Parts: sequence; structure tokens; C-alpha cells
Amino acid sequence: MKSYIVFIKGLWRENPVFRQILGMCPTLAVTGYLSNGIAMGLAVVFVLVASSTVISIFRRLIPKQVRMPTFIVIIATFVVLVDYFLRANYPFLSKKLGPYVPLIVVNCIIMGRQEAFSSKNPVWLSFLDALGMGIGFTLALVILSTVREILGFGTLLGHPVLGQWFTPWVIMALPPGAFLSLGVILGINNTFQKKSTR
Amino acid sequence: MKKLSFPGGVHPAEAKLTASAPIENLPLPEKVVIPLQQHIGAPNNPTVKKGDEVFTGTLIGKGDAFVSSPVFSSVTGKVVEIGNFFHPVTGKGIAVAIERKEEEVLDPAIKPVEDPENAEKEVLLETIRAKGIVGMGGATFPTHVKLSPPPSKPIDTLIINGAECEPYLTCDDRLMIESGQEIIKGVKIIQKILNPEKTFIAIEENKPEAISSLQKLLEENMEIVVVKTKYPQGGEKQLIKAILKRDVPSGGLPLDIGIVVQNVGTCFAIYEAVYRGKPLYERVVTVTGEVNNPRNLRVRLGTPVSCLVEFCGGLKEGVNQVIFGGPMMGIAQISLDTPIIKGTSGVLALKRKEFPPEYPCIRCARCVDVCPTSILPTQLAKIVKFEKWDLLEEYHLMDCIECGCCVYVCPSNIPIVQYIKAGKDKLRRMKK
Amino acid sequence: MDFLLIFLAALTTQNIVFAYFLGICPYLGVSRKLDTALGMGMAVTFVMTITALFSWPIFYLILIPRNLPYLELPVFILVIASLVQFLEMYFRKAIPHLYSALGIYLPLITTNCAILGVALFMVLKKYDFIHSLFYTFSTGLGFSLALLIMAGIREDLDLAPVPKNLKGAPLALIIAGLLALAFMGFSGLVKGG
Amino acid sequence: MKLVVTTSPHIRSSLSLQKVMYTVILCLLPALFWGIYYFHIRALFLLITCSISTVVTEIIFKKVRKKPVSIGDGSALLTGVLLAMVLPPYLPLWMAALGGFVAISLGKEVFGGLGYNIFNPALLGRAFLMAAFPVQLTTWGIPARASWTSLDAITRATPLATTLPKFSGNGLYPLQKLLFGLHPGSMGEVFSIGLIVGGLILIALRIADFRIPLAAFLTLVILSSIFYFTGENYPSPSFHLLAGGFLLGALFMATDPVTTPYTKKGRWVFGMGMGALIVFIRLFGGYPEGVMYSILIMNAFTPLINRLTRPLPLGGKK
Amino acid sequence: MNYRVKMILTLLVVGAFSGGSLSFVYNKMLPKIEANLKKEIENSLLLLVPAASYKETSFQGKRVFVCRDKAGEVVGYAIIGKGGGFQGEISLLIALDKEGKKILGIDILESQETPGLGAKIDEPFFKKQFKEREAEKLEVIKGKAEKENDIEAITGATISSRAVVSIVNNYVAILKEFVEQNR
Repeated sequence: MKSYIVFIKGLWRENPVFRQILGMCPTLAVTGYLSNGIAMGLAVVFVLVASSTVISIFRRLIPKQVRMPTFIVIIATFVVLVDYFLRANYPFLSKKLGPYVPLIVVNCIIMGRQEAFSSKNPVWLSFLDALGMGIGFTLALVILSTVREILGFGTLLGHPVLGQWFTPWVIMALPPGAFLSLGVILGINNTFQKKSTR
Repeated sequence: MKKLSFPGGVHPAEAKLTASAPIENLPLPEKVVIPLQQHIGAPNNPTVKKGDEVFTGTLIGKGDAFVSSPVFSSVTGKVVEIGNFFHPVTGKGIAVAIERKEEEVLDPAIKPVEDPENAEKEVLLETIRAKGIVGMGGATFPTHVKLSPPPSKPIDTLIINGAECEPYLTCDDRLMIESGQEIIKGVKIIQKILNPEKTFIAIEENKPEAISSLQKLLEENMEIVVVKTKYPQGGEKQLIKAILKRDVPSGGLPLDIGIVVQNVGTCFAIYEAVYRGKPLYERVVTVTGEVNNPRNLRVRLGTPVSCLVEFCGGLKEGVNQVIFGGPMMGIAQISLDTPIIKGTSGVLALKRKEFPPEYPCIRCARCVDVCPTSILPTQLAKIVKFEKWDLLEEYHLMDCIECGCCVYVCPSNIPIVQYIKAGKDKLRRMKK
Repeated sequence: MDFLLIFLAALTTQNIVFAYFLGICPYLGVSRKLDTALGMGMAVTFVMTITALFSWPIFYLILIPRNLPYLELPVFILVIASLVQFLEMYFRKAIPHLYSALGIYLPLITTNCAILGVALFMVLKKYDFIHSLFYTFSTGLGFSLALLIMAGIREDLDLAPVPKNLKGAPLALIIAGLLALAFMGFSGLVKGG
Repeated sequence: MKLVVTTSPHIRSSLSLQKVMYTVILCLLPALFWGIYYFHIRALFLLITCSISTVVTEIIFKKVRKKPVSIGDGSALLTGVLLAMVLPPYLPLWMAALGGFVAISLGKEVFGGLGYNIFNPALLGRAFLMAAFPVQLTTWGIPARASWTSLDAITRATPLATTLPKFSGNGLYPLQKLLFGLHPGSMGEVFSIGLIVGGLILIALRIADFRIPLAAFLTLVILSSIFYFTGENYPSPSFHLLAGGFLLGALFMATDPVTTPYTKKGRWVFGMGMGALIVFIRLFGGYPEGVMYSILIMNAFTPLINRLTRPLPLGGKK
Repeated sequence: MNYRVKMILTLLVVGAFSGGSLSFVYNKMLPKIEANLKKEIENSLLLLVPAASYKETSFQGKRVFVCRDKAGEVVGYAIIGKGGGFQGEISLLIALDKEGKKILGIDILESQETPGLGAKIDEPFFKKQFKEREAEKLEVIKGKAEKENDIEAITGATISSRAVVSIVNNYVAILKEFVEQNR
């Protein structure tokens, strides 16, 4: 039961984007297309799960004084792995995500989970926690990029979904559209969260 | 003579209905109710008790503190009650009710100062204190306190305030026209106490008769300055700014920069105290607005306002508001039984229409433009409204003089002064 | 001219916040008050410039000659983390008044992705050393500008009946969007970069 | 007798919020009527669409937030009218409606409603549309047929778009055409004389403060003169003043009290910044017209300008 | 164990592990990444010039390609041109025929133009306009092209269209010079 909660909380109740307002930069930057959003989400899931697991395994061996640098190096290693993997195998995607892949390293979600969870909890729970948070993050990216791609291009994953009559709202593909739609989605989400916790 | 002014301010319709009405004596009322607290400062205690017989001018209340001012009986009669009565400023307050006897007898203690022209400074000051003289412009700050600046702050300029910038009011105007000589003598007494290098008598340009009549009586080392007709020209700091272009430091007093400002009505009262030995038990009140015959009246303190209204032919049909003071800073009264006190310069009857609703501020900044102290009234109102108390001082709340210019011009009908007063209250409580 | 273009672009069209979405967390977090925004802006500008000062030589004089470009990321982030730590210690001891002005913001900076981002961009844009310094400095100023505007607006909105559900991050994001919309007016004004 | 007790002051000036809003709308009428006359019935449809959209949006927001509906103050209507006036007359109506919705929702209600918004709502609505539908927002036209009810249009470029950046004299659009509004453009921006008259009345009535328009005017004239007289192929100051949205923007948008500084010094700064930005965006920027963006950008700076020009209280220390 | 020793040891181990794994991955991926980069230009190049092989050289600091057919005959030249667009830098591949008289075509390599608007410079209807043009100065026009050297602007994206044409004009001139010298 407990492990189930550890996993599920990241999806909604403690969703890193919607509830904790973390990892804003990639959330805004790469959500013009759903495909980018998914790719970024998966990259974060990989880095988060891998580094959480590794750190949890060695949590007793890492001295307190060098915790931060150790974490950073471990995270950075996995980030570079993902970056090169994408560059080699998905050059098109890698180009679109640009510098935001290396920037995963400073994504506060990842460092936050290490500090708050995996440096204190056993491997299995750390893995679940990271997976939950990662999927929660991906979920947020999917929601935002779906809205932006449909309104901004009239397509979803590149396929036209709204037909000829629709005039794309170019703004949704631009920075203002990213900020505005995330702001509005957060506002709507606040309304629902308040209702459900009442 | 040049027209002098200060930045900001408003110019509502002057409505000086009684500018040419001579001061008349109001017939003595049957009963007076004299509040013990008629000044700013420490409270007074009654010196009479129920059943006591009093003469006109008998001391009935005093305090021991330096910043206090005694009150006197304004009629000859019997104390019938000491209790809680209507008070024009505080709503309710301790007052002495006296039933008048037919025959008027002056208290034997009333004696003029001997050889007032050559009296000692200390004697004059003591007389002013003992006769209960306070600022007659409405502030009611004990005059002897204002005339006793600490030695570290020498006074170089005396300003006599005859601006009377509030619309409707004419009591100072009439006093200057009719009792110019007495006022000038009062000014000379103040000069003697303070020994200023310069003395200015400031009068708004809309009072030509007062200007010319005083002009003839001027003595050496006095100068009349004509100031622009604009509200609140009569505010101390505004008057100083207009005449001397000097700024009273924020949170400070005029005497910090060597200036004392006195109202013309106060000068007249000082004259009466010194030359006639008369305690402050009557004053001139303008009864105006929606009354049938607006007049300037000499009224015994403690007279209920209903007597004044009746003497002026009663209220017009539809009047629903009676204000003590002018329309800009006066205080609306609950009852016509409220007595006239030392600071009551006018009684104004108005037909007040339905309250307009308060709309959101549209930042038109009219209040900023008219604010005579150059603060941001609308921001202060919002700060109070949204309870961001920590911002109050940053926005100079305490500098507000509550003149009401901002509310007068506000298109959204925001009671800014009310918010500011609430903010001042809060700030005082937080400091404690 | 080169420098002017870099400078103007960093403030407007290529603004690190409005165009690249970097440093959003501190942008949302530290923009409630003008004073703190000013402090944070100055601290970020300072650290960004210092980062370029150190990471440019490390990258071009150590990593590239040894064919170790893949160490760019771990090295940069370690440089930033240790720089911030070192600066904090140094300020506290040597320049206390600067510490009281900037010091409290320094720990927040490690997690500011704008710093790492600007170091990565500096390499991507192939700037030489002087241009890199100027670029990072200008970007810091651009960040400060965005922060100050936002703080000014949010201070105003402290005195507004903002809908409850929008308070905080949602409204800040919407304002950022509107600012980005207004800043579109600059586009084309500064070409290239 | 019952006496009413209110706080001082007990008299008020005769100005009210409604009076401010409706006076502005009245002063807009000359330019508005000309726009409808010149662009025919489609312009009228545009006006109606925008007005309904802004008013309905405001009602919905007030209802949802359970606040009293304050349509009577006329501010939502004014936003709608202004929005219609800055849009191309032949814009698809659903886009205009979306613009009105955005103007009120994102431009005003998210900040707490009237008086609290940071940006000019009408311009924000237009900026949103400009970013969302740049093609439609830069497609201008004149009526295709003389018939008043004809809905067809012929596409024509606005003077600013045709003559910038390659400018050689007033060309197609001589001064008198610009003055009388005989050229394509936004519905409410073309009739220069009407805007000048309306704006001057507004300033004379002290509904609008003269500082921002004057500062913007002077800055625009001085800067554009410098370019005109020293460089080649730059438009004349008079062209700058009349050909685009400057008059409507400076006289009616930049005098919106809510989104402009409340200090006198600040208003000068605002106007100068606005004038300078217009010239730079028009001459060197990516857009042919810069009035909207210059006002929005200065709106963003307004809280900072206010803060920096906050007056010292009488006798206050620095 | 002394905690200092432990600290340093930990960092060393982590650093070594990280460096090792990264070096391994980097060396494994590098050929692929380089191939990707090469392929990107190659794809564009072969789209524009019917060539069997090409050789990259440098001319005035620009990247220039000489294309040959199976027989080794020169069939065309190409150059990578760069310039400022509406948002950021635009980088193009421009190809000329072997005489340096006609433009064979252009392709967009990199751009940050507005999606859905300026980004349309990468769409065939726009790029096609450059095909078979005389290698002379081209001009952007709004609406229908009338003159020989007119290029129709993308509706709503005049700036981006102008940027592309100006890059093309600049780099065609450079490439023509190269062709002159190498004929």
C-alpha cells in the first residue's frame, strides 16, 4: 500500500509542475509540439529514475559534506548520456530540444527529489518516487503541449486534427502563448484542487 | 501685493453667503451644555458640582497638565447636571449643564491685565492660559503652549491666519472687518511674547473688504499678504509654503523652522482676555447653507445648535445634514442638541443626496495632483483597504492633514480620508 | 556595433526569460518586492559574468585541447556551484556590505538554470572571450530588467483584488506572458544575435 | 428629524467615473462615425461584435467571481469600442470577438477588474490577435463597391506598410488624404481630424492629461525630424503623425489613467518613451507600426516609473 | 576511516565513474553524431544539385561545396549562407549551376523564425521560387510577382522573406566569385 502511494502522489497530489511549480523552464520551452513534450518528459524520467536509484543505492556511502557535488556529478553524467543518445539516434528531436536537454541537470525537480527522498529512502521506494514524479512531470508536459499544438498548429503529433476551417493561433507556438497557457492551466488546476480538497 | 500659493489644492464654489452679514448677538439660551473637553490635550476635571450657582465667566473645569485649557460658564445660572451629553467632535462627552437665570452677572474674577501695553511677557502668557484661549480656527490647540516655544527654537516669523479657505464660512472675515483694531492689538500681544522679526497677516484674495480695513490699521513690523483663494490655503503648512516658500519638515511643527501661525479669531480672543479679562466663553459662528436666513452670530459656548438654527429662520425643507465647521473638514452632527464649542467656526445645513457608491480607483491621479502635502492618497487608501500595513509609513501616511481635497475630486467616490484615518489608527495601535 | 547588438538583444528580443524561458523559478520566486528583485538581479548578473570569466578558459584552454567536450556540462555546473559557494564565503569575510546586499541571494543562484544556460549559450554562439564576458553580463542585465518589471507590477498587484485561484504563480506566469507579448514589439529591431 | 452622518468632505466635485468613461466614448465618435461611413457596414459589424464581446465577457467574469456586475460604469464598453477602432475593418468577426474576450479576461479581470489592470486592455486584445493571427491582422482593405451594405473589400496596404522602409515622399497618400481619412487602415485610426478634435476636447475637459500626448508628440516630431532631415528615405514627421495609429494611441490610449503613471513627472517619461519607441519600431523594427507595442511596453514600465518618480511629501527628506 | 579521506575518495570514485562512462559513450556516439551532421547538409545538397559526390572547401571563410557527377564533371556549386532573420540567425544552403549563372535552389538549414509564420520559409512553395532564377539581385514584393527578379513574400512574414532574399543575394555574389576563380 505504501509503495503505491509513493508512486501515485507525484502524478497528481504533488505533481511537480502543477503543485510544486518546479521545472518551469523546460515546461515552457519545449511544449510547442506534443512530440517535444513527450521526448523531454521521457528524458527527465530516465535521468530522474537513474540518478535516484543510484543515489539511493549508495546513500550510506556518500559523506554529508560532499553530498551536493556528488549528486550533481551523478545527475550530470546521466544527462550527458541522454543528450548524446538523442544526438546520435534522434538528431531531429535533439535539435528541437536544443540546450534544454543539458539543462535538465539544473531542473529543480531532480535535485529536489534527491535531497528530499532518495538520499533517505530505500532503493525500491526511491525508484517508485522518481518514476511517479517523472511521469507526473511528463503528464504536465503532455497536457500543456497538447493544448499548444492543437491551438497553435491545428495538429497533434503532426497530424491535422482540426480540419481546414481552423485558423491556427500562432501565438500559442510563441513564448507569450507558453506563459499564458501554463498560467491559465495552473489557475484552472488551482480551482479544481481547492474543490477536491474541500 | 502678489498672490501667493502652494502646490495642489482645490477650488470648490466659495458660497460665502454671509460675507456681508454683520455679526449679531444670539439671544441667550435657556440652558447651556458646556463640554469639559474643548481643546486638544489632557482632559479637564469639573470644578463645580450639581446645584452650584455660577456666574458668566466662572471657571467650571480645568486640568493640571501644561497642554490643557480651562472652560468657563457662559451664562449666569445653576448647574443642573454633570453628565454625558452630545459632543460635536467625540460624539458624546462629559459636560456641565447650566440653567440660565434671568439676570446676567459677570464673575468677579474677571479683571483686565493692568497696563496691558507694558505688561510682562510671562503675565501675558499666563493670562492667555488662564482664560482658556485655544486655536479658534478649529484645531483648538491650547494657545499658550503654541506661544511657548523651547529656547532652542527661536521664532523669526509670525503668521496671522485670516485665510478662511473653507467654503461658506465667514466668521473670520467679518471679525476682521468689524474688529480690526482688536485683532491688531491681539497680534501685538503675540509679537511681544514671541518677538518675531517679521509678522504677516495672510488673507485670501476673495476678502477685499477685510484686506482694506486691516490695511489701514497696520502698525510697524506687520505686513498683509494676499494669498490665492484656494482650499486648504489656511492649513498651517500650506500657508507657510505659500508665503515663505519654506517646508515644515515631515512630522514636525512650524516652530521647528522658526514660525508660529495664529488664527485671527485667536488674536481677537487674546485681546479680549488681556484687555478685558474676559475668559473664552463666546465666539463668532457662521450659520449658513440651507437655512432660511444665513447669519454671522456671536454665540455663548454650550448653546445647542437648534437655538442658532431657529434664530436664522429654521432649516429649509429637505435638509438632512448639519455640519459643524466647513464643508471640507467639518463634522456631521447626529443631533440638533449638540452644543457650540470653542472650535466651532460654522454651522452648515446641507441637503445631502443619496450616497454615491464607491467605484474602483482608476488611478486618474486627480488626488495626487490636488494633494497639498504631495503624498499619494489613492495608494494609501488601497494600502488600508488591502491591509498591507507595513507599507503605510513608506507612503507617508502620517503626513496627511485630512483636508479632503482628494475625496472632493475623486471621480470614483472613494472615501480616501476615511481610509487614511483608519490607517492612522492602526499605525498608532501597532506602535504601542 | 557588435557589442551594442549583443547588449540590446539580451535586454529585449533574446531576453533570457521571455525568449528562452530560463531562470523562471527565481523569476517567479524573487519578484514579489522591488528591493529583493534588484538584489537578485545584481547577484545574477555578477555570477553570470564571473561564470564566463572562469568557464570560458576552462572549456577552450583545457577541455577542447584534450578532446573532452563531453565534460562540458559536469565541469560547468561544478564551476558554478563552487563559484557561488566561494563567493558567498569571500563576501561574508571580505566585503560584508556587499554580502548583506547580495549574499542572501547567492545560495538561490546555484539552482538558477539561467546561469548554466548562459554558459552553454556562450559556447553554442561561439563567442570569443571578450564577447562571452559581455554577452553574459548583458544577459544578466536582461534578466534583471525582466525581474524588475515583474516586481514593479507585482508590488502594484499587492493592492488589487486578484482572483484567489490565480494568486501567486499562475498570475505571475500570465503577466510574464503579457510581458513577452509586449516585448514582441522589439522583434526585428535587433537582428541576428 | 433624522440627520445623516457622513465623513468629511461633505461636498464633491461633479466628476464621476461614468462621466469620464462616456465622455471618452463621445469624443471618439467623430472618428468612429467616419470609420463606419468610409469602410461601410462591415466596420459597424466589427464595432458591435467587439462591444458585445467585451461587455459579455465582463458580465461572465463578475458572475463567476460573484462580484456585483458593474457594466454601467462604461469601462467594458469603452474597451470594446477602442478595440474595434484599432482592428482592420475587414477582420473576421470571430477573431474580433476573441480579441474582446482576451482584452477583458487577460487584460483586466485577472488583475482584479477595473482600475487594477497593468496593460491597456484594448491594446492587449489587439496584441494577442496580432501574435495569433498576424496575416489577418495585417490585411487591410477598402470597400470594393460603393454600395453601403456591400461586404466585399479590396486588399490594400496601409500607408505605413507601403512606404516603409523604402520611402520617397508622401507618394500615394498626400497629407490631405491622411487628414481626412481617405486611406486604408484601422477603422478608428484613419480620420485624423476627428481624432485631433476629439482628443483636444478630452484634454480641454481635463478628462485626459495633456502631458503624455504632448511628450509623445514632441519626441516623435523631434526624432523623426532628425531622421527625415539627415538621412535619405525616411518619412516626414507629418507622415509619422497622421499615417498610423499615433493620434488614437497618444490621445486616447496613452491617456488611459489606469495604465499610465500617476505622477506628473512620470507622465512626461511615459510620453517620451512612447514617442521614441514608435519611431524606432517603425523605422528599424520588424513591424510597420509601433504605436501599440510602444504603449504596451511603457505600460509594463509604469509601476517602475511610478516608483522612481514618487513625489516627496511636503517637508519630507530625501 | 577519516571523513576527509572518505570525502575525497567518494568524489574521486564518482568522478572516475562519470568520466569513464561519458568517455565511453562519447567515443561510441561520436561517429554517429558526426554522420548525422554531415547527412543533414548532404540531404539538402543532393536535393538541390544532381551530384554523385561533393567536396567541401573554404572560400573567404565560408563553407563552399563543389559538386560533381559520376564522371567527375562539375555540375554545380553550393554555399552555406548565414544572416539575421526576424528572431535569430537563419542559415541556408544555396546552390548555383556550373556556370554560376543560375540558382539551382535553396534550402533552409537552420532558423528560429516564428512557427507557423516566418518558419514557412522552409516550405516548398517559398523555396521553389528561387529555382532556376538568374543569379542576379532578387527583390521581395508583397502580393503577385511581376518582374523577372521578384520573389513573392510570405503573407504576414515579410521580414523573414526579406531576410532570406538578402542572404541569398549576398552569398550568391560570393559563390559567383568562387566560380569565376575556379573555373
